[in-house]
Amino acid sequence: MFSGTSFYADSVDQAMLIIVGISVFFLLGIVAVMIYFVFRYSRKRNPVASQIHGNLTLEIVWIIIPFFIVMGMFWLGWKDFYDLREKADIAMEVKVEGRMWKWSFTYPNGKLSDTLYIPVDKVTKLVMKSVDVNHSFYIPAFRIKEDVIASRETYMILTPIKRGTFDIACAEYCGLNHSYMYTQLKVVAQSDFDDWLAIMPADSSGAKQDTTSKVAPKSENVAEASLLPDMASENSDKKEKSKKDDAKDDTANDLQNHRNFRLLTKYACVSCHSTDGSNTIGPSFTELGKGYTTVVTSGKERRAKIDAKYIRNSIIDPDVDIVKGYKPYMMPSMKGRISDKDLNSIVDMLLGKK
Amino acid sequence: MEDTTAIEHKHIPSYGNNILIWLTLLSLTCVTVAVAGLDLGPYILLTAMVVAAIKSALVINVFMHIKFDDPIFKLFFTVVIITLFVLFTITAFDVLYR
Amino acid sequence: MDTNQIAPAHAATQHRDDFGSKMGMWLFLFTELILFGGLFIVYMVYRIQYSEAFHFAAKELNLALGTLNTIILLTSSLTCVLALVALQKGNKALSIIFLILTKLLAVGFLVIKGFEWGAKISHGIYPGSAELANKENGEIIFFGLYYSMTGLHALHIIIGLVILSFSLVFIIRNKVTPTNYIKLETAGLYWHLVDIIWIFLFPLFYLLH
Amino acid sequence: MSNTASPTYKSFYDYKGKYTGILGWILSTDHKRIGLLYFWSMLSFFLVGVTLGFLMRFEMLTTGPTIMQPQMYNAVFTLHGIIMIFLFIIPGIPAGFGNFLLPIMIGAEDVSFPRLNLLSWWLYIIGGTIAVASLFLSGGPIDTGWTFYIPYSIRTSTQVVLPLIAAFILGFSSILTGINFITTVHRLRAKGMTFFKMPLFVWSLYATGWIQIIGTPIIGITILLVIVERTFGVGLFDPAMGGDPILFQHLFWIYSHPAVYIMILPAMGIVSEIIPTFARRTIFGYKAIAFSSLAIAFVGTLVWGHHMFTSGMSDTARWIYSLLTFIVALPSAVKVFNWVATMYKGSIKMSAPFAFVMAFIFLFSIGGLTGLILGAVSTDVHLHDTYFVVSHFHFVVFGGAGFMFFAGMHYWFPKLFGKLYNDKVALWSVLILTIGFMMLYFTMFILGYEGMPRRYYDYLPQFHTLHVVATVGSWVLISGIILMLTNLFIALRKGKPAGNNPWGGLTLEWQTQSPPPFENFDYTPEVIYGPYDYEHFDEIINNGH
Ligand code: HEA
Ligand code: HEA
Ligand code: HEC
Ligand code: CUA
Ligand SMILES: [Cu+2]
Repeated sequence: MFSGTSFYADSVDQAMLIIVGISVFFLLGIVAVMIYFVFRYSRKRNPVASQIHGNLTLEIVWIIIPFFIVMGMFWLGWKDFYDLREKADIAMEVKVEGRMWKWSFTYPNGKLSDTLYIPVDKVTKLVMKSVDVNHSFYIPAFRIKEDVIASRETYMILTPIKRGTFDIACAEYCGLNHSYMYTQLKVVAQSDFDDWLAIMPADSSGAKQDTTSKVAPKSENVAEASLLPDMASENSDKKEKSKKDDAKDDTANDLQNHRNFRLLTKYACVSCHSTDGSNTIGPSFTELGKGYTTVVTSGKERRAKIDAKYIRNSIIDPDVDIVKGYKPYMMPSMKGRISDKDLNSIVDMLLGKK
Repeated sequence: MEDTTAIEHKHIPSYGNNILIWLTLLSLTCVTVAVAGLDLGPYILLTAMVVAAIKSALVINVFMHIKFDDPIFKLFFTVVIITLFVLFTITAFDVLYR
Repeated sequence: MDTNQIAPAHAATQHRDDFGSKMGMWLFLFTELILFGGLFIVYMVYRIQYSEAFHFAAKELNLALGTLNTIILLTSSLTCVLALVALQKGNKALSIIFLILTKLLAVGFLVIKGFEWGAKISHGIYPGSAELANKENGEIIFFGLYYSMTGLHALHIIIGLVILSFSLVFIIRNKVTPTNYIKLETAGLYWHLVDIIWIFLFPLFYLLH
Repeated sequence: MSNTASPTYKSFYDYKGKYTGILGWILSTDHKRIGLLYFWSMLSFFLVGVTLGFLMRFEMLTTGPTIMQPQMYNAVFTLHGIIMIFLFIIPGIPAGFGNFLLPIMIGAEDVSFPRLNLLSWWLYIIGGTIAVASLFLSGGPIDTGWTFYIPYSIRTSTQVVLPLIAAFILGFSSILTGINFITTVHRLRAKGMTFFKMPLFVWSLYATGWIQIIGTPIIGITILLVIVERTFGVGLFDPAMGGDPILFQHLFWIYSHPAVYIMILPAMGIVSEIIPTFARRTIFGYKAIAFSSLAIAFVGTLVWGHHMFTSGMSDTARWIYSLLTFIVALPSAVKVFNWVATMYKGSIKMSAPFAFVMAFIFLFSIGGLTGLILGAVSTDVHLHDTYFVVSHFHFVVFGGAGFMFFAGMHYWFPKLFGKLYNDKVALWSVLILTIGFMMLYFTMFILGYEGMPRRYYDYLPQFHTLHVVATVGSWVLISGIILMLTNLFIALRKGKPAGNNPWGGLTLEWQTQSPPPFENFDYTPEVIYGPYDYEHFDEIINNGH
């Protein structure tokens, strides 16, 4: 039962054990007494009932005793949590960003990662914010979770005492791929962590970010948890199937094989935009190949030419021109969250430039 | 207990009484507008709410007859107002301490 | 508990229960009170979060019109209760006059409200407008609340008008009489409630300067 | 009142009103007909909801897609939740059994506002129809979960507005029922029926009525605001415009937590009826049970924040809500203890309704006690939004309220339809239901504790075995439900006549004919003894109250 990942997790398990113990005691007691009565006082054995209207003493006893029991339970649940939240000696603060359906972590030195690395035996504070809907950052092994919302930063404090790899899930329903919003927490020794942190990927967009690290041998490092259907490979399967279908697919080919394709996974674009022509949450990127599209701008429909300016606006200010048939506010704005360099690369790529 | 169908009136309806209340309400309105002009800082909200509470108490008691009616209505009303008040307070516990 | 512990017992002949009707109406009014109560909770939460912006945004509202509307609504409450008094005293004609007066005042309230909204909208301040989108978050919220709360209140005035119209017809057709006035009384209760809501809306929006 | 039917007796089924045929039902203001209308419409919605639950379990049989795609799954659990909560369990016992029985139990001939009562059924049907119709309209079935959390519900492109309108209308219907019941209890009690001589089912309906009146308007305004937000973008909840998503959760739960007591209180009322009848003895601690209903109603309005321990609300609020949550458990505990004490020195006959009560006490205690685990902050932080919660609420909602709905069906079946069913078969179905139930939902506690989040279309391989057990459990549960319903349907066609008082109950509904005549009594009831005064058994059975 005890996970041993942190003192906090163990004391939660302990609180749980105590409450469950009391509950089982009451449950079994009540059920046993009930079954005994049903047999002992069945109509056969006890044809005439005694009429007992009540008993004040008993009534008071079974209000007072449970009262103290539940107050104890309350205290049990509150004290750990309170201690946890009030931790002062914070060694490091990591920014967590949740978006549909991807977590990303920014370290104090600017390093970006989509797996969470933290040093063992140190207090790490996660400062979390969402860019779109509510998510909930959940590490089952640490018995901890906190919602990640768009209006305000929330926080979580981790003090791991055990090295290892743990699942991080999203526990607040957030739409289509809510159940695939997994990533991993790696608790490593301080020295390994420092080495890892020091390696800044050549370009800050960092697809290779953590694969280069020695603490995370390539084989073990599945950035998206085992569950996440690898969008890219899935799409390439489909691509294989429909290879000879029509010219449209060329765009997909190009995109999939584009040297900057990882940018589209990095910013989770592909969770809403497919590269195979299927329109899911947003229009497929292959639609961009058509050169023109119909958009709704402040309530009016118009035909828009797809050029660098249009694509750039669609990424920075997605709610200005809404592609016909889609909803505004769906796509999170990338304003301030994407470097100019990455933005330019994406725009070029989407325009079909090599 | 036959007469419970039609409501017995312990109180005799009168024009004058109601008009008096109306005048009070109007003057209270003037008061609250005037007070809002002063710079009372944090007390603006307080005074405004107190005046509003007095005004609504007058309307409820006299215009809506709760003062003259069966006490059960008073009881009901108190319960509802207390509940509403508690809802406000414990919601505030979240917002104020964030 | 209630003084009428033992209600008229199973009297098959008796289907009129004024006390019951009034109780039903009060219970309904409680639901209305809490409906608005929910909105006031929203107001409270945002006022705590954005108190500066609220004060700033409130300057856009027209205090004179707000005060005028308060006076109008209070007066309509008076005429409404006088209509009942008149009927109880057996003066049907006077009662009808008071009732019509109430309705005229209500329409007046709506017209003024309409002007107010119109002025805001012509200044480009309405939900989703570009003008508003450029303002601070707190101001967007303020006007969001302003439109929702006064809008819902106006809707209640309109419903109240319909109810009063029915009462008027009932009085004219002698369905509501000096001895059987419960329908007018409950309609009046509804009308006063709408008044009470406004008594709170007014300082919360107009008296923030 | 003697058991022989008076010669002029005509059941309300045969009564000729203004309309005949189907109109005689859907335009009838007779509380008994409205009660039955509710009953049948709810049973239909329940079967739809249950089928959705079944599909969901089937999808969970394997990892990855089994029978549907993620979008479909998201829509299915949302609809399952909406139908079960808003269309089945909230109106379930009060509007169905309550409507039929409340006036009879207090010796009235109808509710205070019969036409309002009919209106509320119509609103219910309109709401239900809109909810179902929204599935086929633009955007497709809603996929927000039954909690409609903002901002997802203003972002998703599915059809959200119509289901919300439906929920609003259903809320209105629920309010009207509440107003009706409270007024009826205050005004139409028979001669001698003081508050403390009312059956406990009536007490629980009275408390429920208050929750309906005080709680429902809040969800009404919340829904209106979401609709306004989605259509006009006023920004009240949208974080992009400064809105606060946590505020939405507050407003939602201010209603939806009390709503869980709307579900359970009437169920507890039924328990308090069934135990004395089958134990042939007076209830233990009448006043304690009656007042605990009111206590639950009042304190239950103040604990909503326990659904939001991880939402990012202030730490102060977290402990306050946790504390209040533990306090609201006490009146429930009082009830459980009193029920068990009522069996002491009784003369117990083990019939289907009583068996259901035993299953209830077992399942509800598990559900309630796990509620305590969720009420403690640190454990809830781990278990929130996992299958542990799913399990908790199925235990209380289905094992509690749902089972008592079934119990009510069996207890009052003779009164509603004048026929007897096969008790043996019914007892077997209780057993099968309970076993299936435990298999299906108990496994979910473990899943949740191990960290399986809810509303997940897909899951990690380590959860596979338990999901399979749960799915198989759902099949056992199905067999139980089918057995139970078949048994009742057969009885409906071929059952033996029931007589007025097959169980020997002392409350007023057993002192009139089965099915009752129009306006309920062909004599004027007058009450002398309390509802469970079995010391006066013979006297009451022979002479009426
Ligand atoms: C019928 C409906 C019903 C009832 C009666 C209850 C009853 C209770 N519920 Fe439950 N609850 C739900 C329906 C219900 N709940 C639903 C639908 C949800 C999920 C909503 C969603 O997110 O979709 C939920 C979720 C929920 C949560 C949020 C979990 C989360 O999302 O993180 C919590 C947390 O505190 C909670 C607590 C409780 C408690 C303390 C009680 C108490 O009232 C229980 C009291 C009962 C007992 C205590 C048992 C009987 C007593 C004894 C056996 C004697 C011994 C007792 C003592 C010693 C005290 N419930
Ligand atoms: C009264 C309330 C109620 C009831 C009775 C049920 C009943 C069931 N529910 Fe429940 N459920 C909810 C209320 C309820 N549910 C709510 C509120 C949610 C939350 C939704 C949300 O997250 O938004 C939920 C969520 C929920 C989930 C979680 C989904 C998720 O988070 O991913 C699951 C998963 O297994 C589930 C399963 C079931 C099952 C298998 C049943 C079973 O009991 C059904 C068993 C019965 C059968 C399978 C019988 C079927 C029979 C037939 C089809 C034939 C009928 C035959 C004749 C008439 C002759 N439900
Ligand atoms: C949560 C879903 C989501 C994510 C994540 C997302 N988008 Fe979008 N996107 C949409 C939707 C919905 C639309 C259509 C509505 C609109 O125009 O705003 C859209 C529209 C667009 C358009 C205009 C398309 C056209 O056919 O005219 C472009 C270009 C675009 N997105 C690029 C991106 C890029 C680049 C990223 C990643 C940095 C991204 N999107 C991430 C949902 C998303
Ligand atoms: Cu993100 Cu669920
Ligand atoms: Cu709750």
